[in-house]
Amino acid sequence: MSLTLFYYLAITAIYILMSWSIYIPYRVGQLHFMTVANMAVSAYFAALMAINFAWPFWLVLIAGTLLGALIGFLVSNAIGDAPCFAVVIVGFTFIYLTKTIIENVEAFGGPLGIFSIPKVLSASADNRTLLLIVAYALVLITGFLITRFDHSRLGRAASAIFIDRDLAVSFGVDVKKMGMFLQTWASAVGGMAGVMYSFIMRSVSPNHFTFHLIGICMTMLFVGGYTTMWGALLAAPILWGFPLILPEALQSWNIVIYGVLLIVVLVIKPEGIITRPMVKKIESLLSGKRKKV
Amino acid sequence: MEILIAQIFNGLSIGSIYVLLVTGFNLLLLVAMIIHFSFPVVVVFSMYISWVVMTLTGSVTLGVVGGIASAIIVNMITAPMFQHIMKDRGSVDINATMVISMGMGMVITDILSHTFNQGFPIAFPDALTGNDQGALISVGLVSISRGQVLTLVIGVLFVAFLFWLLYKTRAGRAFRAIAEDPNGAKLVGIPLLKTGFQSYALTGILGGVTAVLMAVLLGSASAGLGDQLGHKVLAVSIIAGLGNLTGGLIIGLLLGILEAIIQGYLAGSWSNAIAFIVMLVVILAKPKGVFGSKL
Amino acid sequence: MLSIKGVSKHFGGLKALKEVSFNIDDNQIHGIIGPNGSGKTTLFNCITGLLDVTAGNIYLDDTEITGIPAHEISNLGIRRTFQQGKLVPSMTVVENVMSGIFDFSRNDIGDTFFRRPFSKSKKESELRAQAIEMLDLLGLSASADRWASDLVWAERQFVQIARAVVSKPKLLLLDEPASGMGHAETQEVGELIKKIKEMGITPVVVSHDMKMLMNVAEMVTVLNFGDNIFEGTPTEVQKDPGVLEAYLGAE
Amino acid sequence: MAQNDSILKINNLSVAYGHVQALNDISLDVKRGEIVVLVGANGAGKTSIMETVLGANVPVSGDIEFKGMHIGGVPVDKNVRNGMFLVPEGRGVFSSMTVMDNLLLGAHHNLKNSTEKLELVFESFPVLGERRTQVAGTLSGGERQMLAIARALMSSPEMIMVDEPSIGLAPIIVNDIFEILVNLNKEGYSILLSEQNVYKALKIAHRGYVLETGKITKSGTAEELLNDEAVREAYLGA
Repeated sequence: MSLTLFYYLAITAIYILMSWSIYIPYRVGQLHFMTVANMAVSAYFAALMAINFAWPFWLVLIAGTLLGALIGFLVSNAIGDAPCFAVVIVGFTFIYLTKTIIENVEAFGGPLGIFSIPKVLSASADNRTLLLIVAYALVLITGFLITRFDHSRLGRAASAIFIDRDLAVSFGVDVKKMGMFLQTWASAVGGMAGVMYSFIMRSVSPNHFTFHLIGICMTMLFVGGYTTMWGALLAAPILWGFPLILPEALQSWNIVIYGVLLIVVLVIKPEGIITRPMVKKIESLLSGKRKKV
Repeated sequence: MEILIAQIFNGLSIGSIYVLLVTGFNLLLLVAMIIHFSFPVVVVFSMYISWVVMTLTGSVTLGVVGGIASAIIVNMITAPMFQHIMKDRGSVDINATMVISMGMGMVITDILSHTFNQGFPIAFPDALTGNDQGALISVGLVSISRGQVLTLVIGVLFVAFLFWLLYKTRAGRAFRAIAEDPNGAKLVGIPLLKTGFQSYALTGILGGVTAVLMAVLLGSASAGLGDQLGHKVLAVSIIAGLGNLTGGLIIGLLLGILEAIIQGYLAGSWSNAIAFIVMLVVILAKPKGVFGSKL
Repeated sequence: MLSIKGVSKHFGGLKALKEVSFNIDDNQIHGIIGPNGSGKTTLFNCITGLLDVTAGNIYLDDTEITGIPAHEISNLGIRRTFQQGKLVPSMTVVENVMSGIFDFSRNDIGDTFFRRPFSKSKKESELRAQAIEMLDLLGLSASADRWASDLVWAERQFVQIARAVVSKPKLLLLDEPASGMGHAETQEVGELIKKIKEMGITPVVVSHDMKMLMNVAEMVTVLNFGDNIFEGTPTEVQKDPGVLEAYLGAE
Repeated sequence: MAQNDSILKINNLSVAYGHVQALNDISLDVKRGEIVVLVGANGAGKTSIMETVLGANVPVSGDIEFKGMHIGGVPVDKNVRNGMFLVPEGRGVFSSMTVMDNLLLGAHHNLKNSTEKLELVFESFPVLGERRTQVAGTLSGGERQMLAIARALMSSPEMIMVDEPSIGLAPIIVNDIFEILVNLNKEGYSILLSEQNVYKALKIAHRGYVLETGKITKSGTAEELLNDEAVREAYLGA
């Protein structure tokens, strides 16, 4: 496998996870950019543990995910039922805070970051294959859990909160608990993505976790369609991939292209490319075929 | 002690920039009902245009005019986009305007970081900033530059002008009526669309003036400046209470002073983070803002 | 069933409810009427916990429900509908009705997240069956798989009622169930309210459609300016001079 | 002009909000110098008629003539300029703005002579003159209703539409408000009034229309309606 292909596939998986981590709390209408901070924290945590204490990959992965969940849970106690703007600002605060700490504290490598994170397997090719398998297994698991959520009573309750909180409350839904659950889950996914990122890139630096990352993930989510999980899944590989095949001169303009795309989609088709009726139709087509057989 | 006095003065001048930006943000929020998160990015864009005009023509006056004009033009061009998603006001999620505005910010910031000056930070000529003339007042460690005084004076005058416009004129009355009750304003015969466009033009002028003042005060600009200011403006307006003009004024100045004091005593980029932590605490303690939301 | 004792609600200086007291009896259709702005919807919001009362107490059977969180009140068996016909437009009709049942317990986490792949949740199937049954009862089963955003106004109101009834509450608060409906549809709503009562649920109806309300209600409370000025059977209400004064300004 | 004595004429008007039919084939007219009252329960369509005439709603079908001009689909600000004004239900004054600001908003389209108009208004409503610098939110219900009516006068209208002026007001104050309306009518303003306080309204009106779920079920002179059972029925359903 060529290095380019490996990076393309691996980073696509990271973007899918990160877009989903924004999708999950957006089910109740909250833009929880906190997950980018979780990603940074867990990425640095993974790098330090793997280098200084020689923790094995699996342990780091589990601990990094739990670390994300823990931070997310603590914060969600305060903003579980906060309005969207307040959640956005809390996210920004944590990103600034994380960035400032990793830039200024000597132990975290300062502006240059941390290098030479160990491979999981000694042979380069094996290492790459393993990381890809793990990354896509995580995508699969997360996607599976999200589908289960979306097709359950919890998912319906979340949709009701998105439309109107008073409405959801009238069915007996605890809005704060639901927000806390989703934020914690999203932060765990962010942490998971951070650990994977560390091991895939084998280096971490403050410039990796910028506001660009928010912009890219948001574009993937809103262009793909925020009403289902499939939007981000489809948009991530395409949006991340197409700048790579553009002529060299245009490649560096990808953020401009993302921004324009985001605006155009929101103005023309606010619910994004993939909508729930579309998914339903495909599902019924598939199950129809199964019945015939 | 002298450091403290010097930094308070520094803080007041940077604070008056925050106040101008927050006032523009709040005006758009109140009258046009949009969360124009990237308003400060437009302002930084105008700084760049002003710089381009200055370097091309060598004239400071033309640069100032160009900067102000560009802010008005950008605001007026992007207005229809926001008006489109606000067509049936109320039924549209106000978050959508925030996301669109973020998209706009992404585009402008990236264009700035690619095209002008090959993406390097720009520096404004001394003829504008007056840095070559040295400090205006200098007592011991306290030294106050021409730019600082200019920013503070014009900032205060401009905010005073805005308040006069809002509270004493026909257009301002219409703005306030729409802010309080769009439907009621419609019923007394205030044209919503037209007044909305007026508010875009007004915030455009406000943005242009702010851009020039920032050029004078900071003397330089970089592509990332807009994002940073954007986050701060959103934070200040949330803490003051969304749409609360007087609250924005007070919190904006306080934030400027707080940051300046931290900068006086702590090295590195800590001032940003500490300012945000203070804001975080306030948000968690008072989710509706210190002075109450006007939304 | 429900007793309201001296409930007041003030918004700043505005007194929306002034020491309102009355009882709602078991298995009886209770109507609440009053001129515009007399505090009917405010009263509903106070009962369901969306608003905190300024003074007074509300009891469901013998438990006091003033001050407990709104979602817990709902779980105690008080459900409501909204005047504006709030549905989730991105869900189908049957999903909207299913969302009315939300008794999520710890055991359900396994059932929701950690079932075998491709297996169907037993509880979900049960919920769907209940929802379909409810739609059948209302004659809406043909629309079960339509998107809620495609429904016309009257259908929205019916689906809303189905969503509230499907959880078998003790008390059902209907806020203007016939608003914006034509004559025939309004009559259907009236019939439906009677059917709901037969299911053992106590309906409380706020409506400005007097014909329908007087037809179905067995007991009527009249509110005016936040006071309850009269209570009685529909015939008594129509003859009461105080009520006539409030409504018609008769001298 | 054939109907030069009609200031407002509505023919076969229908209005819908989304899927909801709010008005169905409404025809009515208001003659110059008349008080016409619309009577009907909440939700019968009184407010819809007024907002449609004003231009805040777009009719599905039908025709509205104001002073002989067709005004279906004309925006509110043009209609206000042409000489009509609505005193909205629940008064609709801006409670965070001063009495003075509220009055000037009535004259938003034409601030010429506004000082003279203000003087006239303060003469007829001395209470408002005393409180001109107060914020409207601090006024009592009756004073707010006066402010809303005074604001209408500031726009120099020929026809004033008053939507449910008695809501939430004590009976004595309702009498005051009705007296004000009668006096305005004597000064030459045509008034289209909607009221739930039927009998009081019919006593000051010249003619009336009874509305039930978006349709006119009865019309006639005020006296005819005062003695008609249909009015009672429209309200109490019996």
